[in-house]
Amino acid sequence: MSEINLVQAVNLALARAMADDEKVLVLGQDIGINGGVFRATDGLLKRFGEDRVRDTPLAEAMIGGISIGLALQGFRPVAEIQFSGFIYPCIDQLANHASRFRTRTRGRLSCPMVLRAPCSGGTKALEHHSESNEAMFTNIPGLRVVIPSSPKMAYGLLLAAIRDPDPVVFLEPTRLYRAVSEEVVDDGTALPLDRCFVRREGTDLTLIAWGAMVREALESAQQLEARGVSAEVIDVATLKPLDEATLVASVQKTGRCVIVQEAPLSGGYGGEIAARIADGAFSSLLAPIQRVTGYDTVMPLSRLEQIYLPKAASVTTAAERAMVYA
Amino acid sequence: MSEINLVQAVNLALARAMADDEKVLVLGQDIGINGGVFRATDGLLKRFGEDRVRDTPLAEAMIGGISIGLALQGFRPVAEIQFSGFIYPCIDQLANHASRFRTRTRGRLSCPMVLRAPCSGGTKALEHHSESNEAMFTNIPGLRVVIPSSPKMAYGLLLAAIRDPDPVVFLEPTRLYRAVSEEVVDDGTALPLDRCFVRREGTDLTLIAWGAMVREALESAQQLEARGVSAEVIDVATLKPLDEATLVASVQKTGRCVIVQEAPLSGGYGGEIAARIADGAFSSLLAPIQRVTGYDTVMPLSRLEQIYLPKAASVTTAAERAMVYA
Amino acid sequence: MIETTARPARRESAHFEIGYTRYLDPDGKLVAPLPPGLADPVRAIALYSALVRARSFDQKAVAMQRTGRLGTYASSLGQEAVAVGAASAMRPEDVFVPSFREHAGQLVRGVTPRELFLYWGGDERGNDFSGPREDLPNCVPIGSHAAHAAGVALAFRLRREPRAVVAIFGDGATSKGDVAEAFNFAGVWKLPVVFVISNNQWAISVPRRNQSAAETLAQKAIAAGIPGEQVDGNDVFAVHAAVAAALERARAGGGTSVIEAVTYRLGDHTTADDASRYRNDAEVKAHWQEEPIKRLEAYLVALGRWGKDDQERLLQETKAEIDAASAAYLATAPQALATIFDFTYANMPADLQRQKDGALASAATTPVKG
Amino acid sequence: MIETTARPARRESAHFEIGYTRYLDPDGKLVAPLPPGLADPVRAIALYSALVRARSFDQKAVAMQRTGRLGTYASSLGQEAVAVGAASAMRPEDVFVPSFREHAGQLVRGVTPRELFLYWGGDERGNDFSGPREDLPNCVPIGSHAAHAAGVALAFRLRREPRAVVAIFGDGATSKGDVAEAFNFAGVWKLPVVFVISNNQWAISVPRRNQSAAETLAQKAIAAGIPGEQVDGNDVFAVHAAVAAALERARAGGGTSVIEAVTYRLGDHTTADDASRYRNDAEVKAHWQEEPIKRLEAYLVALGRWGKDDQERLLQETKAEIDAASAAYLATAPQALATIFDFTYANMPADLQRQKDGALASAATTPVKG
Ligand SMILES: Cc1ncc(C[n+]2csc(CCOP(=O)(O)OP(=O)(O)O)c2C)c(N)n1
Ligand SMILES: Cc1ncc(C[n+]2csc(CCOP(=O)(O)OP(=O)(O)O)c2C)c(N)n1
Ligand SMILES: [Mg+2]
Ligand SMILES: [Mg+2]
Repeated sequence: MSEINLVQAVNLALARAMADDEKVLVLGQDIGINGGVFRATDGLLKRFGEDRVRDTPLAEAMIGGISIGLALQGFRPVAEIQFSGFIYPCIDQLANHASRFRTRTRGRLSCPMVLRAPCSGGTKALEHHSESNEAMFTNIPGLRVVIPSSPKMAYGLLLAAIRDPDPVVFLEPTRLYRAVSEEVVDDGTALPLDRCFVRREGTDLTLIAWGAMVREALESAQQLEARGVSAEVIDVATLKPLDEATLVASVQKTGRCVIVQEAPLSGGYGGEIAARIADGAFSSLLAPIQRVTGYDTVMPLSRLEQIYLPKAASVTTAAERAMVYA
Repeated sequence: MSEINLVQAVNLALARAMADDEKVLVLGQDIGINGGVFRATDGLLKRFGEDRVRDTPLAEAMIGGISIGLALQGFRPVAEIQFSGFIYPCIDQLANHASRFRTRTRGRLSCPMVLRAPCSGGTKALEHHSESNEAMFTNIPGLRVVIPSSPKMAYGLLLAAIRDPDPVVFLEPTRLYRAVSEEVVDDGTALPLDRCFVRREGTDLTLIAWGAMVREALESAQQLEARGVSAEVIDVATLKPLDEATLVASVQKTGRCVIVQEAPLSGGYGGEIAARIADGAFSSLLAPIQRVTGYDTVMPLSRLEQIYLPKAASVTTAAERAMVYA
Repeated sequence: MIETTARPARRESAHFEIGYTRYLDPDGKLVAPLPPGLADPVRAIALYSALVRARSFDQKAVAMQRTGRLGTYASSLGQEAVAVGAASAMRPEDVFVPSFREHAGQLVRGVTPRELFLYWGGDERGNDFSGPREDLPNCVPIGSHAAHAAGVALAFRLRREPRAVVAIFGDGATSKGDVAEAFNFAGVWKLPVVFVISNNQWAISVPRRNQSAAETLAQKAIAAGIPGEQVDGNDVFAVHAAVAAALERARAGGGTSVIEAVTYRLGDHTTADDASRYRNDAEVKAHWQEEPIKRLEAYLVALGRWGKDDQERLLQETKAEIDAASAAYLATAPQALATIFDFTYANMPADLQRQKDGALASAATTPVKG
Repeated sequence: MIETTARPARRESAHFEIGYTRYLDPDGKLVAPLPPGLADPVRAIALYSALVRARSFDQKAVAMQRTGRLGTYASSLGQEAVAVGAASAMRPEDVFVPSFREHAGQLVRGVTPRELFLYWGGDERGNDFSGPREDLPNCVPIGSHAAHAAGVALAFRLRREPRAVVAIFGDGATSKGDVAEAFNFAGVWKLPVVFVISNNQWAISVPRRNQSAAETLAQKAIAAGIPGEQVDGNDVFAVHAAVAAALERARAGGGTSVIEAVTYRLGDHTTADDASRYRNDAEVKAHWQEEPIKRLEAYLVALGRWGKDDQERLLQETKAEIDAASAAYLATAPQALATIFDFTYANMPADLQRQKDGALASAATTPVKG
């Protein structure tokens, strides 16, 4: 098995899920013959045919809504929204419908569906193609919100999302699509959907991140190691529902914490995580929890994009601030 | 001047703003001859005519989008979304457009508009009519998010929102519409849009709330007073941008804090506030910040609704927990 | 100057026609021969009974709301023939996707009056239909269920099942992009779905003419390249026949249809509404002359198939059923607190379990949370 | 059985027709007499120059993207006549609301090539048009700008100004609910807006036939009760004439129009796309025979109003202008860091000011943040 990148891992998980379960379908814009604008669905049309790999007309609300109808009938649609900046017309279907059918009907009907969308910046893309809007989904009860940070995580989490009996928003950071490759064993093993993952163990400080920011956190951990600080790095992976226990346990151990989020500061999901830890690890905290985030501004166009994005160096600076806090 | 309730205060502010500035228009579903399903626009059609008080066809995305077009041309549209549960189709226009025109065009174009929507539960309303989805707007840069908690606040904040040069989401808790009346002087004085309001001073503990929860916080403060605890109550009022300074200063003084939010816990705006205070008042905190919130469940239909809603008694319980923390 | 032919620059590239169908006029006279199935008086009586049952449910529900025993309620007074006509044209294995004003159709489908009372009384168990298990519950966000109907129809298509979907929504709903998108998807994929527009002339206070400049709402179908037709929505025969034909076409792979049923909302929008603020009594009075029950009764009476006794028996039976359902609803204990949590996810997350545990613990000490 | 008349149950309730207009055929021959304004060769030469200028800009932009000096770029190769025809029919005080493939029209409106390069090069200053100050910037979320066009048109209406709006979007956009909603609002309020559908047969990899079962996209107008027409979108005369007539109607209070300009996307969707994955060369080749510039050139040549010299001069002038604009763009220093913050709100919130101060402070110590 050769090494594959994140978008190939998504492709592999989709193919595996479709091969395993004929109820799994993929649909979305340009996901058929074109294989998706990022090639996440490359080859699926040829292998599984038009019934199961369906290009849709250009209408996001409908992509969500039709997935709901399919899911109500027992299919397991995996829909692609071409970029998370175009997911907004679909929120009505997610918040008012997909997330509610189970509870509204006391379990008679349910929506096992996945809405995949590339997200985040750093690829010099056009306007609206670099959004980190994950927080918008985290206050919707009945949804799961998942963001992978590596090929392996993408493979295992996507399989889990597809097999989950409830609706999942699955956000894939575009700048990780081809950034790194690693060996991914295509054995159909899913990762748990209710777990944060300790990606690196450490004793002095906990770095918490998700999606593309996990790489910055890991890089910062290396920088910190060089300076004699042992950082634990946790990949949140599933934002909703949150695995508070893993996060709190780590900070109870380390006493210090930096949360890294690409999204704008205010109202971002880092607030929720900080609140949980500030509560759960209250008596262990040796320094204020730091948040390293995007600014409360619109993501700039490509020329200034790099200035907007949080980087490992900022994480390290924040970590050092936490280390010297007294 | 007699006492008026919150929906009358909204009506008064709208009328005042329209009388003061002919660029102010109101539009939405049933806001004309019917005066709005809650009567917030009652009498405006008769007074200001059809050009300025416009019933729209049934399409929320368009209510947002057409407001943008009007605002780009210098009007100051105040649009009503009939309930905040129907605002979702409008989020694309808010997140991708209204909030961005100013920065995208380097100030050439801008969107001075207000989107009003009744929100929150407690009125035994139908499905989707009791949503507390304010958090969804708080991670969108370029927006302001405002929630009044009393007739006076509604009057002053709505005037400010209408006069503000940028887009404002203005959420009005339905169960406050007719719950209390107070004297409101119709002198056209706006309240600041970037300020949290200390509604009651106290020394032992800070209760932070917004919208309908401010009443519960105030009631709890009374309960606490009877038990010898002096609670400060802060009405956040403008969630975005956040007046962190007022919140942090209060908790620096009191050392204890309970945040009350009707919305579901996870991903709610209380997380942001808790994170700010846990950071800014770190060394003053004598107990973990408590959050009293709705559950991470869909708002139940009316028969179980009261079980879902946070109440003063729960706030008091949480406050007492904070008081005895050691 | 270059010479040109005298041909005009413009040629016709497409043309379209919308039709309007009625069998039974407001006085109960047939204006055209009925399709075979409907000419059978037994059939007509069944439809009539369904209309009466629906209205009886409506009256009870409004009365219960007035006395505080039901939440806000949306009556279908005057437009019962739309939902009854549509639902009665369906097969059991088809799927019904209603808006929130189609109890008349839900009753035909086998949803029980008690379930409907539970739903409108604020109890989710009302959506756990014992009868049509695959039918969708009411949809309150206007027009958003059109997409679900298309999705369910796609499922039928993919499984090669001879089943079809009927979705109903109002004149107001046709202004929603959701509905246009659903028409378009269903059209291009030839999905077995019949979209019924229950045009009752009002969307709360907004009259039909302020909703769209389109001469008919049926022509919204043209945008999607699918057939659109108008029928007299107060003529249950016309609705039934049109929906039945569209369903047959859908099952045979012929694709999607739109049927605009032209009717009138005789009541307030809901029990929370006061229609006298925005429409005058004369208009309403005039439309009482066209309501669907009276005309079908006149038809049956003229046919010699319906007498005073029949009428009395029907009213009595219906009243008994609805009263019993109401009593059963009122006797139903509220759901346990735990149910707020238990159906949020199939697999209860630890985070939510903790919230549930907390709620149960505090409920053990106080009657309601708080 | 009750006697019935023999009248059929169905009668026609509405009918519609869509037309297709072309003046200039693919060989540059007039197939019908031109409207007065367009028969003037000076006018035709101006239109021709605008087409050439647009294509020249496109070529330069693609070349710059290839060499890493511009971001992802969406060429309008082959469909220049749509935006040129539409924009040239507008008055300066009208407002243009483009999608993201209408640089040809933006150039006509007075947006400078340098501004366009800035925008596509990732610099917001490119949207701060020095020329048409009220024109909207590009809209990337497909179809969502249709609402803005209606809103701007409503503003004109409310101020009783004789101005109108032209919005352009693609065939794919017509599947969005936003577009249907905008048609409907504009229709019912008779707003002075002309919606131009630039039907280039593809939405990235999705061909027109998979986008909708509608025979024409112009008929989407019927759903809103407004006139819809097709024109040959590669015949700049046809586009111009149709838009000019629609604008005149709009200004006179006659309301909204939809014009489907039938054209073809000769290039890839964007520089990030590889169209050979989903469409075959033969199709593209065939459409090269119909592209708009060649046919207008043939017309001008046949008219005796265009020679080799004219062509060479035009190409040279255009190249010089575009090259100068490109150089000016490349010589433009990036915006200051502070600009990320300064235009988020008119009144900088304290919270954001703190973030800005922090960013400026850290930038003072490190070259880029991080
Ligand atoms: C998306 C959305 N917007 C607004 C409402 C509030 N509302 C409830 S019913 C209604 C009017 C619906 O009109 P129509 O579609 O004609 O159906 P009818 O009520 O006449 O049956 C409105 C505006 C809603 N439920 N959903
Ligand atoms: C709402 C939205 N969904 C998806 C996209 C991604 N996307 C960009 S262009 C495009 C196709 C647009 O097709 P069409 O409307 O025909 O315009 P064209 O590109 O042909 O000019 C898509 C799907 C987008 N920009 N916006
Ligand atoms: Mg209606
Ligand atoms: Mg196209």
